[in-house]
Amino acid sequence: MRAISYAKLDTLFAKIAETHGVYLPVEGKKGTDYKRWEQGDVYSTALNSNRSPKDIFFPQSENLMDFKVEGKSIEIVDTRSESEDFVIFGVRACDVKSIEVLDRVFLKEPADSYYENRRSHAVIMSMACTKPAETCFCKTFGIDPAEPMGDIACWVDGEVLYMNANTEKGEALLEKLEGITEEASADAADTAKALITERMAKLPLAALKADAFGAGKTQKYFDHPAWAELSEACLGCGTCTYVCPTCQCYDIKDFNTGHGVKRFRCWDSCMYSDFTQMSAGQPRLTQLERFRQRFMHKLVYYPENNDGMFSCVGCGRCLAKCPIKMNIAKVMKTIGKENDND
Amino acid sequence: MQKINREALIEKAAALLDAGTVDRVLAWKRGEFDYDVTPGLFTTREQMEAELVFGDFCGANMSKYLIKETLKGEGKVLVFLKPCDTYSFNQLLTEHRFDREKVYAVGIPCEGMLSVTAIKAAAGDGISKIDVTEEGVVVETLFDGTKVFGHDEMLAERCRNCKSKRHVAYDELMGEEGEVLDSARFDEVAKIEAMSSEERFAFWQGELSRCIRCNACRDVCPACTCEKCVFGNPDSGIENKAITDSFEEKMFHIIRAFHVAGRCTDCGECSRVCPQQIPLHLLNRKFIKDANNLWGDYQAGEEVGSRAPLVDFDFDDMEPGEAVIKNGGEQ
Amino acid sequence: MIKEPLMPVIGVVTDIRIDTPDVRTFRVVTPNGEKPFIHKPGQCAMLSMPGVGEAMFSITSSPTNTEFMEFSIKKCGCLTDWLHAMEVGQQVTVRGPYGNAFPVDTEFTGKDMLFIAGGIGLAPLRSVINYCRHYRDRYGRIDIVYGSRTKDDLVDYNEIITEWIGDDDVHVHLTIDREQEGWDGHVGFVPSYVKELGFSTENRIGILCGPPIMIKFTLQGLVDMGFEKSQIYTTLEMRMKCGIGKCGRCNVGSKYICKDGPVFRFDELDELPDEY
Amino acid sequence: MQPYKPLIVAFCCNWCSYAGADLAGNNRLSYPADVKIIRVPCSCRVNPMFILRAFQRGADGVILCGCHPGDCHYTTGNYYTRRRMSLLFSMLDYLGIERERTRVEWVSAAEGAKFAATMNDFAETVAALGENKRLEDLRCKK
Repeated sequence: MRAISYAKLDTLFAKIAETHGVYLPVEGKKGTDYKRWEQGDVYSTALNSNRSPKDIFFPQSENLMDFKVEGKSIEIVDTRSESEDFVIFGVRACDVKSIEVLDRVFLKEPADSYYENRRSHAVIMSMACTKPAETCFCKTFGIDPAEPMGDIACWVDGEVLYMNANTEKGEALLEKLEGITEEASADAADTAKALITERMAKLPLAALKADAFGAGKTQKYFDHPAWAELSEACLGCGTCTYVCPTCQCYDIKDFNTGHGVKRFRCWDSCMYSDFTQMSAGQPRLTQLERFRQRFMHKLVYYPENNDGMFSCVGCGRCLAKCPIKMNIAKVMKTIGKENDND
Repeated sequence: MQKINREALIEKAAALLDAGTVDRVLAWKRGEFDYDVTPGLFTTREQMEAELVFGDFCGANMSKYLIKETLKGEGKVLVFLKPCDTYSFNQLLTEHRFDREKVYAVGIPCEGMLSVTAIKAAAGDGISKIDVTEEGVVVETLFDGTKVFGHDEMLAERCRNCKSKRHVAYDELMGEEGEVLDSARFDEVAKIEAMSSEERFAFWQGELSRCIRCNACRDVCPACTCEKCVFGNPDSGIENKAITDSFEEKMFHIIRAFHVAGRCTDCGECSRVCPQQIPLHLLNRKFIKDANNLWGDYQAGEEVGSRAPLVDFDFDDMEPGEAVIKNGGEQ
Repeated sequence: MIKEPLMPVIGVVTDIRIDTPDVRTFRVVTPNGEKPFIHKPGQCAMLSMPGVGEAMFSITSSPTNTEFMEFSIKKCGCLTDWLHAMEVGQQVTVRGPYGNAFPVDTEFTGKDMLFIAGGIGLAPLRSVINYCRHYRDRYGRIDIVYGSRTKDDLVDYNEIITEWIGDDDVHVHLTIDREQEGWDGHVGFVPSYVKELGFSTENRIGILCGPPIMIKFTLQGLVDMGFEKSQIYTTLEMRMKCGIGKCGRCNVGSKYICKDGPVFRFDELDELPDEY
Repeated sequence: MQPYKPLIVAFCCNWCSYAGADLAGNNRLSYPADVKIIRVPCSCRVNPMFILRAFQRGADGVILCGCHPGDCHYTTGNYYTRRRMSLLFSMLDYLGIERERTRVEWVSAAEGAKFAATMNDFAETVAALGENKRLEDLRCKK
């Protein structure tokens, strides 16, 4: 384990920036967002960034390729370029897990080269959550915020930042930082960890369990009568899907620039009524079906394809942001309720 | 002013249900935390006693839900309307969006709703309880003890600049009727107008660039009731999708605000729901302020059937060139 | 450069056949005259015209055709309107193949085949039918029940008349919805025609494709006749954008139609939520 | 240095301004070639989206021409235009888009000279502002 004074974070970022791009959460005018570090930017300790680090690997919108159309012929222009090496600093345990959730989608054969390109150049420095919020429920999905994953895990205890490499990539980076960091004992962060564990137990959603969900529950929950009531007030906006660190649905569209065609990919939301609209019909006719799809996908369908891993990490962004305050915690409590009696 | 509490609402609703006047109730449902309240439908007293809440976080405007709700079944639906909700209610009636006969509207007084965002910004993460007492807003946190904030500072922006405590529509009123207020709601707009062109551009660029195009502002808006939105048209060029560049976010917000210009009652729901905290009401209010400035005061929803400024004209209206100067000032 | 599943290749349309008033069949090859890629019967490909759109179509030519690829496309939306208006020589982009395929070399071998199609539903079955005809000795009796609104709406009518009907032990049963001048064949809906014809269930595979209402009633008819659901296959359609099970819109239960489908057995479909 | 040559989009109503532009041409009155005229049935047909779309596609200035108030072929169309554009242009100004980039002018079929003069003046004003940077779509730039 390595240590550096918290006051010297700037030195740390400057050192990493010599060889890598550095992204970190920075406090903006309204809330925190990830941005590329420049001299003078201050790392924000805010728990949840407005938008999750998913943006960095799977941006809101990205160009896939260009076309030049002339008469009857078409030319395809590959616009991809190799990503730089970069470090994301301060990723919370839940968000680290969310990247694993995305990996299982995008890196599964056939791999998405756009995502893979950025993913393979990234070093993730995670940050333990000393002060979780009332909306946090990562424990529900087996995530321990005291032991965040990622290439390098970090803890803050008082004035010191401790760093521990979890992977070879992380070790390589820590080695590079040896000049500005000091050796610390393996148990140096234990006080911080203990505090986190103690605090996690106090959270209002600490008792929320995901046991009722998982692979093989499709038939059980699909026709559950509670979906109607839960989805009743849903506006059909895309807030939950866009702030969600694991939602990965996208659309591919063409934009005619007047001198060529750009094919781009952008986030899309299963909550939108035109998501599945075809000229031949619409398989998800009402908001009930769209609402159900989102939660069934996170809690049942995804685990079925991914060894039981849920596609929710309990970051709590949707709890905080939903305009009508309907969210996955309420869904799990309502739909999974009967299971308590089993 | 007499404070209306949840028990009073439940009594009223239960009485109306028992009398057969209505067969369902549109109100606010308890959430996980003190501040997360979901609009919901109730049909029995038991349900209401278990889940209905009414407090400082019941900001959601129920008017728009009436469109969907009145299409279901024959019976009447009971809706509780705060003063600002009644304007939306009238505006929807003006546009024939629902059948008035199927609604029983009960006006309830409102002393302003609190902003969760403001409280979270002030108190930090880990809020376990929020109470409003005579001292102010008392926030209990998980790790930092109890904090007290002034009630007015924690009010939602739209409530701090409340335009009216008077109900413009109801079948029955609970509590006392309030007055139309002399609100300072256009002050912020005037402040932006006073900036230089560069500053205004920088201000809005900074605000709008945060937009993620979740469409929550549109979907919650009681004036946005088109069956098929222009943003749902793939040929519009700005379909319901994540934003691709800074032009699209401007285009979306200008068009969204323009489409409700003259119909927007300034209920402030758009700003309340914006996950990125973009002050969208400043766009809507600009249109309201300009229209008032050019063609005389008009409050959408004040009365059913009134003619909005954009579907009306005068032979001697001002020319657009002059209007821009009148609205924006000499540069 | 790294391979990218979303990156298409250029295809040239070398022939456009007008099948019915709203269905045309497009022949596509690469610019140097080859078949764009190898596929299996039942698989799909993404066709696109940059600036107009991209959509998934089933490949209607048989894999045994090594020279070109064919797509029978019904005019029903923005992209298909454009495709119907284009001329020979036009380039389009094509990527694929996507999805699973009919198990022609495993479950189907040695079986009697019963193909039931309605309208444009013949398009995805044509590749299987022609595959079976090509390897005729691997399969038993072949029955094809095909119906459409009118005689003019029968897709591939020429091929049916000139090639399929004459084949050894291939029995084609055509039907149209309403009486029509110049039609002396069967008149009636597909589900009732299938019942009328009556098929033994023994050692037979049924493949169904057509409008949802036809599928519903035909399936019921076949089950009434004693068919097991595991004997009957169909192919589904959903809105698709990526073709590789990532973009999320063709998700039904834990399956993605573009990747795990489009070919499903009805007993598999029973496992899925009814949302397709 | 060459003065900046702006791209101007002019929406012209079919009955007055388009004919006015024709007359300007017939009378050999010159106005900048970078003025692209789009004919619309009535100035009232111009949806705010049209104006934004013009800027998106690279216009540096957008001008809307219609019949003089009172002379609308459809009686009242341009009165509505007047109100709409007052609000829209004020909003663009509010968002920090230079107000000189937008204009409404009434040009009758007989006013060929006014059409040419208006276009010359507008093009000059927009040229002084330079390229439209505040309401541009980078993807459309060459």
